[in-house]
Amino acid sequence: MKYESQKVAMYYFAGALALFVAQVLFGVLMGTVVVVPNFLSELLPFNIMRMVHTNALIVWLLMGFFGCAYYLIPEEAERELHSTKLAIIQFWLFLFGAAAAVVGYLFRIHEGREFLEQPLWIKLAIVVVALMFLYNVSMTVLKGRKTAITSVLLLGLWGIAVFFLFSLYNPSNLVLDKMFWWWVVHLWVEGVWELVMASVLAFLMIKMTGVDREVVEKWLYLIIALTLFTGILGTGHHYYWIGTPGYWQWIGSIFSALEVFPFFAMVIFTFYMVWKGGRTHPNKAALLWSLGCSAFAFFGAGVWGFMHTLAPINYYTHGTQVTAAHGHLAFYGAYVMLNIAMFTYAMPNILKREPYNQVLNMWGFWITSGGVAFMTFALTFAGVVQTHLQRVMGMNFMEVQEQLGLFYWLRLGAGVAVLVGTILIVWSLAVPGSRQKAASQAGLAAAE
Amino acid sequence: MSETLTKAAARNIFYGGTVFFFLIFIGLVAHSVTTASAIATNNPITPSVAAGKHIWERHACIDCHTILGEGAYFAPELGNVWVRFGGKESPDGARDALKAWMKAQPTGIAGRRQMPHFAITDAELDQLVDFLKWTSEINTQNWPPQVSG
Amino acid sequence: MNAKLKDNAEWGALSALPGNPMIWILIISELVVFGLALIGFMAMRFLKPEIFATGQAALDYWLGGLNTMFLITSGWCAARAVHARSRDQRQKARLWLGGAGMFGAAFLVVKLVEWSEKLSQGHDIAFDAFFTLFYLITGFHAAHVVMGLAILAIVGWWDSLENLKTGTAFWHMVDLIWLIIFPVIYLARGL
Amino acid sequence: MTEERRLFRAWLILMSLTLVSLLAAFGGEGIEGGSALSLAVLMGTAFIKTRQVLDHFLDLREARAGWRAFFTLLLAGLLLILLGVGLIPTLMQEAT
Repeated sequence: MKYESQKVAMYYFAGALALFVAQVLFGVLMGTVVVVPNFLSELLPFNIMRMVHTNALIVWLLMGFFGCAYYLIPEEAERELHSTKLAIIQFWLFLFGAAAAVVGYLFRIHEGREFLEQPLWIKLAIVVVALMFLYNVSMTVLKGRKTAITSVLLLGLWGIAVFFLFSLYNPSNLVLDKMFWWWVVHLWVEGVWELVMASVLAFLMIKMTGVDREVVEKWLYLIIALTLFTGILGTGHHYYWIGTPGYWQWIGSIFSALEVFPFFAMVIFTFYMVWKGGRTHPNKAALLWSLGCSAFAFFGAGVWGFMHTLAPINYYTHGTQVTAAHGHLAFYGAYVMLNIAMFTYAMPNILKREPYNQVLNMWGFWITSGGVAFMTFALTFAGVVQTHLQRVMGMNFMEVQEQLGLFYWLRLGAGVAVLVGTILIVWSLAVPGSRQKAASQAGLAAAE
Repeated sequence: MSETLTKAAARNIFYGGTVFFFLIFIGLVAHSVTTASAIATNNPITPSVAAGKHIWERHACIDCHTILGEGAYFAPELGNVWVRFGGKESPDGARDALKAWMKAQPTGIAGRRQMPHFAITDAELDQLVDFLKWTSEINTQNWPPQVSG
Repeated sequence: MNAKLKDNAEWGALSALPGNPMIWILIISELVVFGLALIGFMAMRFLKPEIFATGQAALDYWLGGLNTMFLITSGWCAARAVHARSRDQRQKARLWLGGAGMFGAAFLVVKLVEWSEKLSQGHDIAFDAFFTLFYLITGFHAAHVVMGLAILAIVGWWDSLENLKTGTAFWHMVDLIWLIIFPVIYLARGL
Repeated sequence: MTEERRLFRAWLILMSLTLVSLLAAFGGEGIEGGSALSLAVLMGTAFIKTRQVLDHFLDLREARAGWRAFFTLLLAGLLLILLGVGLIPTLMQEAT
């Protein structure tokens, strides 16, 4: 860490980690309801838990992105942040908005479009928060050194704000509603968020592998070009069955089949850089998360996405547990792991902790990743069985669900493992390590 | 050959290509918006349908159910629930059955997923049913493959 | 020179290709995209032979052939432009580039005439499986032609040899793809 | 051969092969329009034409053998798939 103002990132990291735990906790609760249906059904119905689970995820990922940006941008722009005070005010406002939304949900105050359940005033507050943030980081970049990483990151962050505006548009025509709902959801996660992901990964590669900036930045452009060239028209895979014209089946199938390539390029990029760099960075855990991020994103977003993206296949799998499997692995691999990689890299620097709980953090990595992977397999099997029984045989939805009990129990077990792993990760980042642990970690690293 | 410019060219290709694909996307979406709006001429969105959509949202139905395959996968697909309840053959019967079903929730049966009891008036229930009927008439390219949803 | 070589080598295997490595990524990607679409076209032609026979019979061989020749000639002009520029004949290069643009524009005019004729007969994109694919593939290609014309104009203005090479490479790709589209959609009929 | 002549020759080959493909599709002496042979001629001419563009307009002839082979495989693969799928109806007819 070179600049004092990078410290504001800590607020965001801490807020994000707290919400991360809440998100996983609610996930476990939902996993329990699925196998024990009467659990909490009066007090806290499933739909309320669901919106807490998904909204907490989105908010903590965004909060993490903000933190990443506040850490990364001063270092790239080679100057202090435009306004530290504004960044702190923005944090509290954002946290207040998120907390108000969650408390409101528990009292049934919400709107009703998936992921966009926030009441209107909170949506507007989010816009204000985003504008404060964009003003702050853009000013910093404009006054400082401009690099490919900062311009791509800014493009991604501005894109997040611009496409969020479509959440304010809710026509009575359900078809139009859905079309533009995807402008938020798809153009976020398979568009501008990937710009954030690629640029943060590029930053981490420069810092941890010591490979030349020139090389990294060329890769960055290659990856994001592939991302947007496939991802924008890849939106077509959401326009198959919602009342839009049939030609989207061709567009969606062809372009989203190619969405695997940017993720593949990211795997090649990170592994090649680490192999080429040769410099052994002391922060092994951050390196592990970075590599894990590209690998899990490739499987989750790339492979699991491809499995059901072709229109003739999606015709049968659309809206089954196959989608749930893909969603969990993709979000975890691409965005959860990206944030944790950055937190793991940045937090010891900010807190000036030379030895910290690296081993514990890596345990957290393996347990959480193992849990999510197992959950993905369980849900994939559930989805395949569901597709066959419900979409081919024409069995009734609830009857089919009863057949899937075993998979849902397995998923719950995996969810508990994820919760344990999450707590380990948070603990390892929040609690200082001891010299002894540092020594044993050195031994472990040597053994690897 | 001067290769020092390749990074600038790579950047230009990225920005140019992104604008290109985004313009194509906007063009196609604009075309789709006209077809989506045309749906409303054959199958008008009456005030009741619009109100029904609002009720659907107010109770966050999508966070358990799915509609046209999008939602929470916890409860049945409702895009075609009108058809599943026989609305095509006997609209009145389907309407009554749907309303009775919603009024009877939660069932409280042990081991069965529970739908909460929503305080919805009879008039609102009619509007909700109108919305579901309207939705069932969207041309979804024959999705879902089975009436079971 | 050494720095340049090193820079070039950093693209890995792609550095061994003539011209800008990113443009080659683009060429390969576009070949894959159009390749998938054309394979889809052939597969649908097998699944719905009557619809495709009627649809293809409604297309005009000669308009397609004429357009092919326009693009080929346009590509030749573009190659000559790069050749002239490499000998520092800037004005000559711009003339050749202008010629390439003219033939490209002629291609678009023919395309528009062809589409409007089809549309006036009621054959729009939703008409049947054949016309859906016909409009998607030729439309997406035509969008590339429009983009290509813009690129030719840009590199005509900022006319370094490097820019000219990259810009015309895009143009040749558009040409290349048409050379596969044309026989598949217009000529491969009657089987 | 000068650069200009090389480019001109490429143009000439492309133009002539376009005529050949039109004739093959139309049918005529020795070749029936719409036959398996005509489809093969169409894909064959397309292959030669795309190679001309790659080699002479895009200067692929200067690249390493590996890259040239890659593009040969890519194009030949694509055109062969197109030919194969295009011929299925004829093959099925002959089988029955």
